[in-house]
Amino acid sequence: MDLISALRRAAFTRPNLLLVVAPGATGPRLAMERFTREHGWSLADTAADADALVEIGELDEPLTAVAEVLWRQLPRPAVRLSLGDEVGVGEALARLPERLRSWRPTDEPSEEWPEPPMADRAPDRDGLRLDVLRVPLGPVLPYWPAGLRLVVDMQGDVVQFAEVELLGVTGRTRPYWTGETRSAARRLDAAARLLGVAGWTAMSTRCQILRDRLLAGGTGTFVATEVDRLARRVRRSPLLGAMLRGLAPLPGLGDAHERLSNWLAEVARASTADEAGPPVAELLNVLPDVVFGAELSVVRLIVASLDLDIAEITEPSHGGISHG
Amino acid sequence: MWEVIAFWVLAVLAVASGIAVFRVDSMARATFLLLASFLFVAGEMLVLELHYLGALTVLMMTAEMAIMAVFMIMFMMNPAGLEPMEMVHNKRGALVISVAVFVALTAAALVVPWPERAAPHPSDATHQLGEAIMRDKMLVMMVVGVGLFATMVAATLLATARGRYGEHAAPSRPEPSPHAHAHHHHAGGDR
Amino acid sequence: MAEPAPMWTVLVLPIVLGGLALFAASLNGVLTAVASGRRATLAEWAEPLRASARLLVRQRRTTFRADVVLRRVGIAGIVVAALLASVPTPLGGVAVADLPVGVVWFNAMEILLWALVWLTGWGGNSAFSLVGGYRFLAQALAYELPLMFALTAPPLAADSLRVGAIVQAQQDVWFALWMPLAFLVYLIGIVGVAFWGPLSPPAAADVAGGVTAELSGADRLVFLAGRYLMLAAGAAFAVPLFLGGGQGPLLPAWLWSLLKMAAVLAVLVWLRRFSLVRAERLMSWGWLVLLPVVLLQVLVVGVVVLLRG
Amino acid sequence: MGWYVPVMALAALGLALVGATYAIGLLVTVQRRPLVTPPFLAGGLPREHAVSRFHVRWYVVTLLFLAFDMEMVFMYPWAVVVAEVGVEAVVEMFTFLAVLLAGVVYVWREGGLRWT
Repeated sequence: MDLISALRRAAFTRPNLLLVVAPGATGPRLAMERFTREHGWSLADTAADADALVEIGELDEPLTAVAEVLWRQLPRPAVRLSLGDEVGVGEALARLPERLRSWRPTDEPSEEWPEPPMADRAPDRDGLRLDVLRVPLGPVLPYWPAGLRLVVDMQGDVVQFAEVELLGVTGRTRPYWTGETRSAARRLDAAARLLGVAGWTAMSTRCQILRDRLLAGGTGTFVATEVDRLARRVRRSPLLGAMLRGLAPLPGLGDAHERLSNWLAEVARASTADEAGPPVAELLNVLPDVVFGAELSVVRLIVASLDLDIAEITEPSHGGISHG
Repeated sequence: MWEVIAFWVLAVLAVASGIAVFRVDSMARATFLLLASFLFVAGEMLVLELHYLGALTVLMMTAEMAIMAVFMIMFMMNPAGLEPMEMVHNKRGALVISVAVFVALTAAALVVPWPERAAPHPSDATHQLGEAIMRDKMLVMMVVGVGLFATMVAATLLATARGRYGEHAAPSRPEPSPHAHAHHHHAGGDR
Repeated sequence: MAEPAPMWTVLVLPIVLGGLALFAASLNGVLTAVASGRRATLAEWAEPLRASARLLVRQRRTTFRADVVLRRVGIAGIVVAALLASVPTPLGGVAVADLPVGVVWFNAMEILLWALVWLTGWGGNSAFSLVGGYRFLAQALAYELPLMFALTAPPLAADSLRVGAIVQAQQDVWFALWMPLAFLVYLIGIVGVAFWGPLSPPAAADVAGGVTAELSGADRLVFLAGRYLMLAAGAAFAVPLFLGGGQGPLLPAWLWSLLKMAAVLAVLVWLRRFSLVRAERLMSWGWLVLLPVVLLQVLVVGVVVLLRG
Repeated sequence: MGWYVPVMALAALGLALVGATYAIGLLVTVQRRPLVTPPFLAGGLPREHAVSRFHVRWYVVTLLFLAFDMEMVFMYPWAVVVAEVGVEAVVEMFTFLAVLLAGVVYVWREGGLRWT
């Protein structure tokens, strides 16, 4: 029995976390990413691999519903916690392993879930009528913008229709990325996400580290030279080029590869334009058209390459925009 | 002794999983039961020391059944068998025909007076096979090569709608959200 | 012709292959730690053991109307396929069975993953894991033929499909030195078989872990172990095929084999530092670059064999 | 048959190891009853069962693969007799392969390797 309890103790020294992030709650998210990175914890890709559901920022009703669904999908033992601001993050997380260890099974009844029907069909690009899956991308996916849900219709892994839903925008939502330092950090955050989706995790982590240094008031020149090195490696990688070139070219913004290069170049030059590119509402408007006919992995790359900060949409009336 | 036991166990498993192909509702299960049947047959070949043919059967059949599963699931209704449905049409007729064929083939295999082996067991059957392909069966191989080329070209011609003219030859984008209503009635027209 | 080795080799194989797989997982953990700015402590090297304990302790999970049978066949099958693929791989001079068609046997066992990975993805009745399973097949269509042709190059030079004979044919010079393209394409193929590094889209984060999206507890542990075992089996088979097997000065042959296997495996693990390859690009590269390149290599080997003979 | 006795023993051992992992899991887990849940959909619930007709766009490549794959039937036996048969073996095989490669080029020109 001692062996078993030792095993259970060791099991939860490094929990995996699944995050539900409210738009604009970027401060606590960054604090949390930093904590997990420094302590060797991981962010889970899926509910099946998560020990804890972490709600970050103030969740409105739709986001709370999302958290409810996910909470019931986490295998046990599981812990749920919510983080309001960056101050208490380290403390709350440090208590997590102990909370997981002291978890005891309760006699909760088996969950009742509604049974969905079989898929229905829709016309296809090749002139056939084929089964369609309606799949929500977001709000809880790795490297996904907070508060965005892109509902797509897929035939196979090709997207045939997409519509945007926004979650978590309330009257109190404020954009986080304001001011010069944060604007620069924002570029690195976006680069980290795009590189993460592209599967270059080491480089993605590097961007996060530099982002956190910048925000912590790191000396500009050091970060700038580091970013410059990173930018050159990113630009020269043929594999990444093959992955990103030609994706979602937009007037004035270039394709996904150019956007990534530009973000990094801006930080390296330490000259981030405060108003970068078109407002997020405009990008969300074109998003369904841009992803039409794309394969799922391409859709993920396109979304990450647009650096969508939903918190910039401050009127909650936008909550239901959708496009055909 | 052990050879005989292994032979019979594999034989029974091969036939049993072959029958099971027709007893399941799910296309995925049916396809991979068929693969299981082929793998047991490959096992038979290995028991008979036909090393190359045995390994080759695994090699070919696995890839082919995986591809077959792709096609079965792409085109057949209800591929996971989640809704009860009848897989076989004209059940009685099919049963009679398949049993008759099975009996006929088995009878033929048992009744035909197979010739005694004249030559000694080859030390390396693979080597022998290579010699055959490269020497007196060369013509066969060349014909197969041209046949495969024809297959590639014909299959591509039949299967691609767009061809080299790219997007211009492709059917245009379907009307947005034609299924916003379709989602409510989930029994399709031809179910 | 050689006889099957004694039965104790059957017990040794899982230990050696398991050890290599654990080494791969540890190295992967340490690389992650270093990239995150942490130090490569002993705890980081032991991380896979702790992660395994975590998975064993956690509750298992099954999705609504999942095809549990098929999913379980897929998960368990990968472990078995990886072990069986290593049957002809010699450690020093001893393999579990130096089969007369050892190279074809390896090929037949690694191709089982076509079925097994897809079944794991299909069994979950989940959109993301389904997409992961299909991605594996799409990739396999691109790398499998080049891999098969790469596998024929060493037998062509050794006049035999038996792995023992292939090792012997490398007494003067390793095949990796004069058929480098076949070696390279073989390694790319193995990365594909184990859906690792640049070829890991079937289990990538962009689809919430793809085939692994619904796995937790022991299911997830067995699946991930199978993937590392397959990577290890591929790395190990490269040693008799291209790197002269157990040949080397001073050290005993089995130790040379082990060192070479670990070295190849380390290179494969290190490939995680590259970004992913999109399936569509891989399809073009596989058919228009890898395939002609490896065929050219086989032609060169064929000509050398003729000149030599 | 003698060759495959250790092979079968190894397969059995592999299955036993997998079984042992599950057994240990049962022993040490904090919750034996598996969780039954809808699939993970980024926080949403499924609108339909995922196991529907999955439309792959690379079906043309499967046909190409099947045709080319047949070639492997000849390739392995060929590899072991080249030294013996001589020049004609190499010439014949690579003529054969050239024909097949022409097929690949044709499929590529027809756009069969793209799917979006």
